[in-house]
Amino acid sequence: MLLIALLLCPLLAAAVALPGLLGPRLAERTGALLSGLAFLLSLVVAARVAAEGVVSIGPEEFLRADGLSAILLLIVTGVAWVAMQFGAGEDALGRRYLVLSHTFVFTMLLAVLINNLGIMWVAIEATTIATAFLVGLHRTRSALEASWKYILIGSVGIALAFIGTVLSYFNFVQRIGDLSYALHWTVLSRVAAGLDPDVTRLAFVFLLVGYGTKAGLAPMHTWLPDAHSEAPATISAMMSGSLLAVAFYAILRFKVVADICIGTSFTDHMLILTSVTTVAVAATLLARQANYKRMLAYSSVEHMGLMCLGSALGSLGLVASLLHALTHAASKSMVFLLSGRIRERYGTTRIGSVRGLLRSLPWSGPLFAGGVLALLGLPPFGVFTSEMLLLRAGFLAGRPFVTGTILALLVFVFISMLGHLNRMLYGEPPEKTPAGEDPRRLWPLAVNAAVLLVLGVVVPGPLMRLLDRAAGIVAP
Amino acid sequence: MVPYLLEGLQGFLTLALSPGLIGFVRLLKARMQGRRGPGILQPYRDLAKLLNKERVVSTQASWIFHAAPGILFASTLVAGLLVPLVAAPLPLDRVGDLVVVVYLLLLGTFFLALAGLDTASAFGGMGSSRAMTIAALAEPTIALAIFGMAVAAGSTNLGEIVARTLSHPEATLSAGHLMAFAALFIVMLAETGRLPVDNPATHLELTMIHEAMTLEYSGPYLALVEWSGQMKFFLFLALLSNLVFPWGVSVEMTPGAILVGVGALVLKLVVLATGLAILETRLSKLRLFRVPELLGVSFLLALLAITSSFLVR
Amino acid sequence: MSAEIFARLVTLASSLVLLSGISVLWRHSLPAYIRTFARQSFLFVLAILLVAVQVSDVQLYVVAALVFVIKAVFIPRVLRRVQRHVGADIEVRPYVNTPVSLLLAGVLTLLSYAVASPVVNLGALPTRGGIPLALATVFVGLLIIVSRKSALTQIIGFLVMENGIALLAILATFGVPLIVELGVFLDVLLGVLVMQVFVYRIRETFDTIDVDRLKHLRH
Amino acid sequence: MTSTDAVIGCLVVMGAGYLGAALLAVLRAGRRSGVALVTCGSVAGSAAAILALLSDAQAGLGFPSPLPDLALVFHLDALGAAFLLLIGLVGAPAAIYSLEYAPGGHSAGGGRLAGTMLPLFLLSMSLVVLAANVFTFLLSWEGMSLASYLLVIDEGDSRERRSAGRWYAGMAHAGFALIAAALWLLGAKTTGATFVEIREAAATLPSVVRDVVFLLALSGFGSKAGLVPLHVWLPRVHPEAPSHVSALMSGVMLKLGIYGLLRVGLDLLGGGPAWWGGLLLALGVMSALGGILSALVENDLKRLLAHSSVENIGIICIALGIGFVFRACGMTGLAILALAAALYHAINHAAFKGLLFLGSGAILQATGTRNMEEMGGLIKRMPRTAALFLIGAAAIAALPPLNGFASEWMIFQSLLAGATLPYPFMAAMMAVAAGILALTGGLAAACFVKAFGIPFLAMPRSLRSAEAREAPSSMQLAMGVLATACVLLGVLPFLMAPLLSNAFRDLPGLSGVQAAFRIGVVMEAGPGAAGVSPTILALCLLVAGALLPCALLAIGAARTARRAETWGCGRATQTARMEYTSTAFAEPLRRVFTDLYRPTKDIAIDFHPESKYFVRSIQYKSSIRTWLENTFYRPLFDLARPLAGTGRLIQSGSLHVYVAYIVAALLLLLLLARWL
Repeated sequence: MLLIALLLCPLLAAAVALPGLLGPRLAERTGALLSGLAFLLSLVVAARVAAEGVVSIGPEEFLRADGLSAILLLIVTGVAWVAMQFGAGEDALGRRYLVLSHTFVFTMLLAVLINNLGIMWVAIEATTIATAFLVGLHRTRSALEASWKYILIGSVGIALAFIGTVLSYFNFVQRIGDLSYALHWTVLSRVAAGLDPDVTRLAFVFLLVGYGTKAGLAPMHTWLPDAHSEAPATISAMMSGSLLAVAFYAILRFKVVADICIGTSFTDHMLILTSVTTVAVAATLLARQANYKRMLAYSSVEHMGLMCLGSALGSLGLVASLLHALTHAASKSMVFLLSGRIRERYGTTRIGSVRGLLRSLPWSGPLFAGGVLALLGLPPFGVFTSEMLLLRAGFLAGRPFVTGTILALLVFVFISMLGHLNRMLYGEPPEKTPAGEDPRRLWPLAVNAAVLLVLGVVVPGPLMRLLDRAAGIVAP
Repeated sequence: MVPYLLEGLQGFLTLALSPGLIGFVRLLKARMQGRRGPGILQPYRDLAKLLNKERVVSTQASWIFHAAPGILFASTLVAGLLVPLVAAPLPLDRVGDLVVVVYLLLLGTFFLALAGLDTASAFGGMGSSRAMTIAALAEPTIALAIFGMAVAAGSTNLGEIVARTLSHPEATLSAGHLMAFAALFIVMLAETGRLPVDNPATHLELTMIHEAMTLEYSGPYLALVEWSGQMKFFLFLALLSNLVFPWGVSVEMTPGAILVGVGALVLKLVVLATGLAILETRLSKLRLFRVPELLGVSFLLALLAITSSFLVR
Repeated sequence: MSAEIFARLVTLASSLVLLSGISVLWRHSLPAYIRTFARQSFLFVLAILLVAVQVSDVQLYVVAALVFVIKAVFIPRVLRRVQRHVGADIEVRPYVNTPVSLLLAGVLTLLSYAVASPVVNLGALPTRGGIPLALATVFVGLLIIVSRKSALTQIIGFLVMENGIALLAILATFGVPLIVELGVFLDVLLGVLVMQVFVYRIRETFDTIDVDRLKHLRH
Repeated sequence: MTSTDAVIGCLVVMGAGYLGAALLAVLRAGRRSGVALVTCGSVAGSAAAILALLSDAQAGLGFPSPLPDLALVFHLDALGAAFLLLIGLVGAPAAIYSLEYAPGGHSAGGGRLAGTMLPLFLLSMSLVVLAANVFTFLLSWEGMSLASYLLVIDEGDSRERRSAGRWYAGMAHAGFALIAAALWLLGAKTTGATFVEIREAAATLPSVVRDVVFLLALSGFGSKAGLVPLHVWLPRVHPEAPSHVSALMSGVMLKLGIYGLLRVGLDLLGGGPAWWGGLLLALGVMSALGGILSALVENDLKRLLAHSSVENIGIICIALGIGFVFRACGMTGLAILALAAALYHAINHAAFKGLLFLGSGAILQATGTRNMEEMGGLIKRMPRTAALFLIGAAAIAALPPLNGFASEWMIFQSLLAGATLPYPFMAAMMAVAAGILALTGGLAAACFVKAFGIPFLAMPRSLRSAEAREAPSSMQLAMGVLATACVLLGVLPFLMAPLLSNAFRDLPGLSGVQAAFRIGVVMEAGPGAAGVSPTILALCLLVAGALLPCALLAIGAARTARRAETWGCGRATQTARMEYTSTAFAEPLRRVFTDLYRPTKDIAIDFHPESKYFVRSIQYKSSIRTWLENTFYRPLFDLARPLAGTGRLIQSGSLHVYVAYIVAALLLLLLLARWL
């Protein structure tokens, strides 16, 4: 019952925002309220999953929340609530923005909760369609170009993922016969040992390339910087924070099946190859970057590469990668929301023409700086803990060279991003930019800051149990 | 003999003999250059005259100018108490070793250089800069020389070095030993401002190094500075003679042995002084930027001394 | 109908679907592309009916009807309206000229045989002969997107690829569960509608639908 | 209450002091109470250190965490206590100093960020020394870098400061990455990656891994300590920080690099082959010579001090290197002598370098400039600062009664003991190292005659230095504390005896070994070896110095003095332009070492239009960019730039290329799938 209520919240919020039912301001506020409720519900679900392991409903566990999906639930609903709350006061982006953003949240929740892999694919494809209009909302030339590239690459990529799903289903039907709930993940993982290794390997490749496109892994990442820098701040916060993680969740689901069937070495090598290319590409592109939103997008690509590496390093690596998903979602969504505020104040996304950020925005400036420092993996913030855990897992899993190269690339990223940040923070703000701001509008970001600081020092007990359950699923 | 009486003798000898030694060297050089030259006691007369003259102090000078002569004189005197002039294991042997003696002399040069800078005159600055350059370049040779002797004697204490050379007289004939002596001799020329490095007798502003720093001093200050310079010269020669050829340095503390020690010291100093005087009349002053080459040669000599002592060990 | 005839008919239908896909590479005019796509969808419907008759599964008939209505009738009309409004009928010079495209299509087909070999020799499926052809159609669809410059042609390429995938689903598993099939159709339909809206917008802002001009967002 | 509880109590007080001060600064509450809290924090830290050293208390503190790898575990052992004492020694004066330090007119004690970051910087440094597992060590290490980075950046915005900030952040993070790689590699085989487990597992590691770990740790900690090839950031960053922070960075943070080397090299790896020590010795010699040569020709006072820090770190590494070699050859008694000499010089350097940086801060506040060419005659305007700066300068030039001489003497004795090494080549190298060490000592004396003489003596060279005012009392108090430390550490070395002899008792293989030295009134380097007694030496100097004026009076020397113009070959008046400048002072040495400096020289002569023989103006510009930067860093940057360019090709903007990437990736992975 809990899961259905959870799914209904965004649907209701989207319905309420349809024209004619409520005034725009009221619709916006109820939407924010409902996403807050969704966040609370997901907290309850996470607590129950930490205690009982699985929460499910419907025949053959149609809607199912286990350790892995509980964490993704927290990320999706948390980021959605902060974004909606932060965006509530924004310039009225119109009804279409409200309807589509809540549908976007619904599709992500569905993708995470559904047990049927086919419908999970449909949900993820639906996210592409929902966000296509949101990326192009600003009606500028570059926004249109970004949305066209986004929809086309997204659809092509996702189609390849469907081939993977079909091949898995074919594999199941051929080897085990046509059961009624064949495409359910629980059923598939139960009989995975009996699947045909070659077809599984083939299916995993298609799935990795397909869902990798949505997760922003190189070389399928090319749409990400355009889409994230042109979309409105709240949408790019949600896309960077949760959509990439949801796509990665899909890959993890199939990795479980593939590992049972053909052992972990194949999937690990694939994931390591992709992750090293991803971090390398992000590092070179971050070096000479002139647009701060694109800089943040490339930082997302880099962090997705780190998560992908984590999942290939055994159970501790998976704990690190999920912890990284949490901390990355918190810091990236905060920074993207603030970049919206900066663009609103300076009117441009060029790093060169943003100066004296600390003086003109006395509250958002330091928060933005703190967020970017967190993304660089500096200590008091959670990203440092997850990166250290990642290094630990890397050396524990006996892959010193890969971890060494990743560490070197991270230093390269650190130097370039810090240079860009410093260029924005210091100096005199241009004359016509008004100084000062009202801190009360920034209250939702307190959640992000709290998550980052708490995870920076200690990983709380219940969260740790949840992470262990999730790791138990993927790497038993 | 009461140990501190011995140290008193050391102090007295350093104070008394040093002006005489300088007087003797000047007399010898005068005679070699066909001049009568002032008597041996001339330096004593100069010091007495200076002590009674009035001090002229520059308006720019700070307390450093007033303190530097005192510090210079005190440090050189304390160095004198440590160097084994007449007896080997001195009472103050465990207080200061060869490294302490060298660094005490460096302390004096340090404050003299500061005093040179204090009076805001171009010559003072030039003197300090050049003096410190030469002091810095001479350091490595001194260190290697000390290293060589200490490796042979097992410790840098002056008493042990003298005792070691006394007990193993054949060591002095080894190549390493002689090369160490030559290196130390060149360093002595540089440190005390003797001819090839710096002309002690000149007042030509552009060429003098030690003289330039003390240009502004007068009266008792000048006396102290001059005396310290003479004592430094005396100590270097004493070090050279007693460490390399320690015969005559009394080991047991009987008055007779002490007298023999004093006699041997005076004899060795006279021999070294004549050698120096001959050397100075034959050599002319090197250009300042050829001095590092000279010090480089001495460094090489010291290095050869050590490596030969290692490899032969 | 005996298994032997059924297998040969299914392979024939799949090869015709592939051929109509390849003919898109051969033609140059946009209306011709739309007609070819309609014909390909119709051939695909025939393939589904063949399988439906053989397996006598009611769901497949529903799927065949849906494919016919959506892919053979509705989408071509939408695309024709867009093409008339946009007014571009001759495809601008593509990156890869026709002979090279056809050669590439051939290479891709061979490649899909190599890729699909584990799938083919896994099961004793009567329809296993068509699977590599379906995969080839997917690769041809990708080739259209990569080599053609006009936005409309890229939508056609995407739809050809979609047909290939749907054909693969039908041949390999005699149709995925209905609820998933409906979801896929909904997605394809919405996807195409969204894309054609963007084509209108691109026409208004860039007054051309040549995607080669859309190169402002870089680095 | 056992000694362990006392130590833990002091540590808790230390943590509370620092955190309380940081909190007060965030709430912009009283600055005085903030500084008081930091001071008592530092004092508590030092007390804990002394207690831990004297009694063999094993104070440990662990915060349990569900994931053993991320647990925060602290443990204070003897080695950590020695460095904790060092942090307290400089921390308290720096805090007192920051009370009224406000150069360039911005608010005293820096803004809110500087106020919070100073206590956090001290806290993170103390935690580095207390950390007992890999995660805590890395957390506090990076926290230290971040806190010091923010302190440097917050000092005010200027182009050099921003480039200094970037240099610092880059090098600090690269160093951190190397250390992280080394420690995680070291802890790979253990369950919780705590130092205890690593110590046991280290012996079983294959020797290749041990060498790789040591090299990684050497480059990581070497870059933080400022060893030669990786020292380039140090002279750029330290001058930009507020002076009390530069004092902390130079005096203490560099030593944590040395602590890291000791911890990884001798403790976790338990000593290794002799070439480790040889490499460290070579790097130490290069750093010492390179550092002092750059310091000599420097005109910016704080940059001069930063270069001199590189030199002193080099000297410490020389002693460390010999310690490693002795440890490798099993001569543990002599190893403790060398390591104690290194630790003693580290503490002494913290004292006098801290004093010198605080002094340069006082000058900066009084004259508003760091350029020595614009200073002069400050001893008349700032007599007390001048006296304290002189003590620091004399100490760093290793002049006898002060602490610089004591530690340099011990290092020379360890080099001498090195002559007894079994490898003849290594023994000969000891002699060369002794020679270069002495050359560095001599050049340091020359450099600090310049560093004291030019700013303080003679006539003021600019209006501001003519009107300079004496530093506020709190700054003088801070400098006074450090100056007394310099004198006491030098004259009464037996104060350090307990610290030096049992600082290394917890290192494997060195515990319970009879140290080769005994420090009482007489410092003896090993049985039968040389002995020196700075105490009696200082006494003799004092007596001689005191007796002198009485003797002069006794023999009736003239007492009258007359003030007159400095003699200037009869010219009219004495002006500031006639006195020696710092460039002129260093010119002879610059000429001697030209092939190392390779100065760039360009002369522009503006002739009179009519004839070539009349010159209107000559412009001479010469700059020294150390050859190291051109040979090592320039190509590194040139290599990185095109690499960054390749990125731009990937994101070319064309949709077709993007889809082609996906197809290519798919085909590549399919191929791989066939063979993997």
